[in-house]
Formats: sequence, C-alpha cells, structure tokens
Amino acid sequence: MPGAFSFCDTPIDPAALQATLNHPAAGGFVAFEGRVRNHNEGQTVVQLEYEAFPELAIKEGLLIMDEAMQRFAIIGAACIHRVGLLEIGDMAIWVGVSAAHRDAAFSACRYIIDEIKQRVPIWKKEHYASGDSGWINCETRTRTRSE
Amino acid sequence: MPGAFSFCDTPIDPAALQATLNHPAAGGFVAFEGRVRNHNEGQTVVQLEYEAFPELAIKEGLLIMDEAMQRFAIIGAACIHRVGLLEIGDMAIWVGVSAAHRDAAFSACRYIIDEIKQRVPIWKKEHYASGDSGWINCETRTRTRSE
Amino acid sequence: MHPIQKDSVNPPATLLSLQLQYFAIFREQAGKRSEVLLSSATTAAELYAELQQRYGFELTTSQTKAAINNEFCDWDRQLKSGDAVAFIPPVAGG
Amino acid sequence: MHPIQKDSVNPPATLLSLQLQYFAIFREQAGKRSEVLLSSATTAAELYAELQQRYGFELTTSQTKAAINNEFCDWDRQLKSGDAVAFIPPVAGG
Repeated sequence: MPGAFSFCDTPIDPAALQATLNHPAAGGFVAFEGRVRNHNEGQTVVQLEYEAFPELAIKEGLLIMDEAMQRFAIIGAACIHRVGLLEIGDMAIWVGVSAAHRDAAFSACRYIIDEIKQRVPIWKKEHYASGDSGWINCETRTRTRSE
Repeated sequence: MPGAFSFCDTPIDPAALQATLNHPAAGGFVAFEGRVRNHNEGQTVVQLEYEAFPELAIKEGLLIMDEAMQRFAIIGAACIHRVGLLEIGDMAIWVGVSAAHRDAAFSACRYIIDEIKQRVPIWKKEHYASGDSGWINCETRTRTRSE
Repeated sequence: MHPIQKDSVNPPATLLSLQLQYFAIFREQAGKRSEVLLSSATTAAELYAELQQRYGFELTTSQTKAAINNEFCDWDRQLKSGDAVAFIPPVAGG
Repeated sequence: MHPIQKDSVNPPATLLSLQLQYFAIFREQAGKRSEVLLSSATTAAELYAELQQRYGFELTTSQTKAAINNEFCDWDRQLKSGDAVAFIPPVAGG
C-alpha cells in the first residue's frame, strides 16, 4: 500500500480516506487533525488562508509518505491538506496511519506531520481580529505588515 | 473539560465523542484506534472477547484521563472501550485528545493508551483458527490451555 | 501496632463473610462469576492462597493484583466481614 | 570543469527566457502569480537577487529555497532558457 498525499479545497471528510487504511493485520490506527486555532502568538485569529505550490507540494508530500512507509513498520498512511479560506475550527490537514502495533503508528504519524510542516511548500496567511494579517514564518522573519 | 472514560458493548462510533473535544483553541487533535488484528504471536486470530471489571475499570480509566489532563497542555481527552465479542477489524478502543499544539496531543494520547493497557482491569481472550483460545498475558505466563 | 497484636484482631477461628467476584481466567477456572465465601483468611494474600488451592489459580501474587471494595489494595490488606474482593489477573485492554 | 569555463557557457549578454511562479508573500509582493521574464541571471541565486531588487523581496536566500521545473535545487544551479522557476518562502503547512 503506497502512502497517499492530496489536496482539496472543500471541507475534509477523512472517513473515505481512513477506510483505505483498514487492513485485517492493522491493530493500531493513529490520526492527526490540524484545525484552525482562534489564536497564534498572542493575536486573535479570525480566518486563515492556505496556499500551496501544488506540483512540488504533491511531489514532496508523496516523498514524505514513502519515507514513513520505509522507516516505520506501518501498513498504510494517507494525508490530505485543504487549501483556500478556512474558518476557526475547520480541519486544515488530516494524517492517518495504520500499523500492526501502535508504536509504529504513533511514530509514523508524528514523522509525517512534522516533515510536512517543515518541507512541503504550503503557506498560511492569518487574518487577525485587529485587521492585520500575515504570512506565517515569512513576515515574522522580516517585518510585520499591516494591510 | 474533564477527561471522559466509558465502556460500550456495541460498535464504537467515535464521531459524537470526538465532537465533545472540539474547541476554538484546539489546533491539534490526535486519535488512537485499537482494532482486532488477525494475528498475534504467530497465531491466526478469528475472534476476540473483551471483559472488564466495570466499577474498578471506570475508576482507573478516569484517573488516567485526569493524569493526562494534568501532565500535558491539552484541552480535552476522551476514551471509549468496547467489551464483548469482537470480530477482526472491529474497533476495541478509541482515544481522542485535543490541544492547542500537536506535541501535547500526541504525548497525551500515547500516555493514555499506554497506561490503559497496563493498568485498567480489562481482559482479552483470543480465539484462534486452530480452535485454541487464550487469555492474553495470563495463559502465556502459566501454560497454554486448549479448550 | 505490633504485628502480633494486629493478627489477633481476627483470631483464626473467626470466619469472615466475603463477596468474591471472578474475572477472565479466574472466572473460567472458578467456574463462576461471583460467590459469597466464608473464609478464615485475614489478608488479601491469605485469601488468594486459599483460592489458589480451591480453584487451581496458577498466577502468582506478583502477576496478580488485589482489589477490595472496588479499589486496588496491597496484598497485606486486612480483610473484614462484608468486604467485596476481586483478584485481577494481568490486564490486556486496548 | 574550471569555474571560469562554466560561467562562460552563458555569457552575460545572453538573456534567458524564464517562466516565474510566485507564491504567498512573493505573489503579493510581486503583485502577480506568474510571468515570463527575460533575465541575464545565470544561476538561481542571481535570479533571486534580481527579483529582490525588482519586487523588494526581503527574505534572504537562507530563508528561501529555489525550485526549477518543480524540483528543489541548489542556489548555484545554472539556469537555462525555458526553465520554470519558483522561489519558496518559509513554509507553514499543517
């Protein structure tokens, strides 16, 4: 079972994706869901925008899934990331991993989300209650823009 | 939000329980699902039976949930464990944890399932393709019983 | 409290009425889910030894835990009449 | 390969036709999603320096990655005419 990585621009419904990871040898399943938080570094977030470089992001995402399949004794892994405008509480990413034993499922799920956050070309722009907005990890390293 | 721990004797549907963990400050959610595997220690498992000591198990389960709420920066945690006769692929346990950040959610979810497996009075009897059956962690420490 | 004084609280002749619950492998080996037992045991450990003799429980006290009135307890816990006692074989939930 | 020989493959007068894509903060600062650019840059780093001048990109090359034809590449990667180039500001998925 190869690892799956995809994007969507509508609400994530993990049920169908999770069903692809079911396997009679799978004793453990771990899922991570990233959701839009109402705060970040002391600011009140009202809305959030995700943008991806799709071709490169899919390529890098699939590479990470393959790395997870190689490094951990897992049966299947899948990830879907949403792009576009999201509201507080909306699911931005879902990662699911099935394995015979829970240790590999936890480790692989953690590996996948950590690597995605570091390597996959996806950007997040937060819109604050103050009216400000900013591209996370970009503006903070240069100056704060007010728009 | 106190941690929730409960038993059921019908298929687990985590959706309603997971909804109780939603919170606008929750940026990360981690779930663990334990399912009935088709094999264990070289034997083919065909069916599985869970039995609990309900009063003590609920007490110990709630204690573990409280420990997780104290030890990790999490927003909510819930667990449901099924008892009775389960088939291959059936969900035996679901643990869900929401937190502002993923590190706490992963750590707490792992803590909860590890402690439950070690401390909560629930027993598992596997029925094998060979016709044998055995109480896990009990028979293996004494002798293998054929019934 | 001197141990000898402590033991003398329940002289050997006194039989306690105990409510036993059996789970998992103990339920199968005892052939019952529960019973009321009259016992001369004064501690959880003595009661377990009695049940090992009666039902052939093979798990040692290091593999097993004792619970009285729905709380885990030490093996040297003194029993009193009316106690609800259960012994906990190695668990395997999740 | 001697570096001077390598540089001479693209003499300064030659303009390369490059397909640029801009994402996130670069898209906003450039004011466009993509463009075809005629450039005298010979490496990804030279091209990025040119765009910093043109659009005021403030992120340094240590904060940014280069990608050519949908693959990450080194900053000293030689450009050739027709390359699709994108610069990757710090990512924040998940």
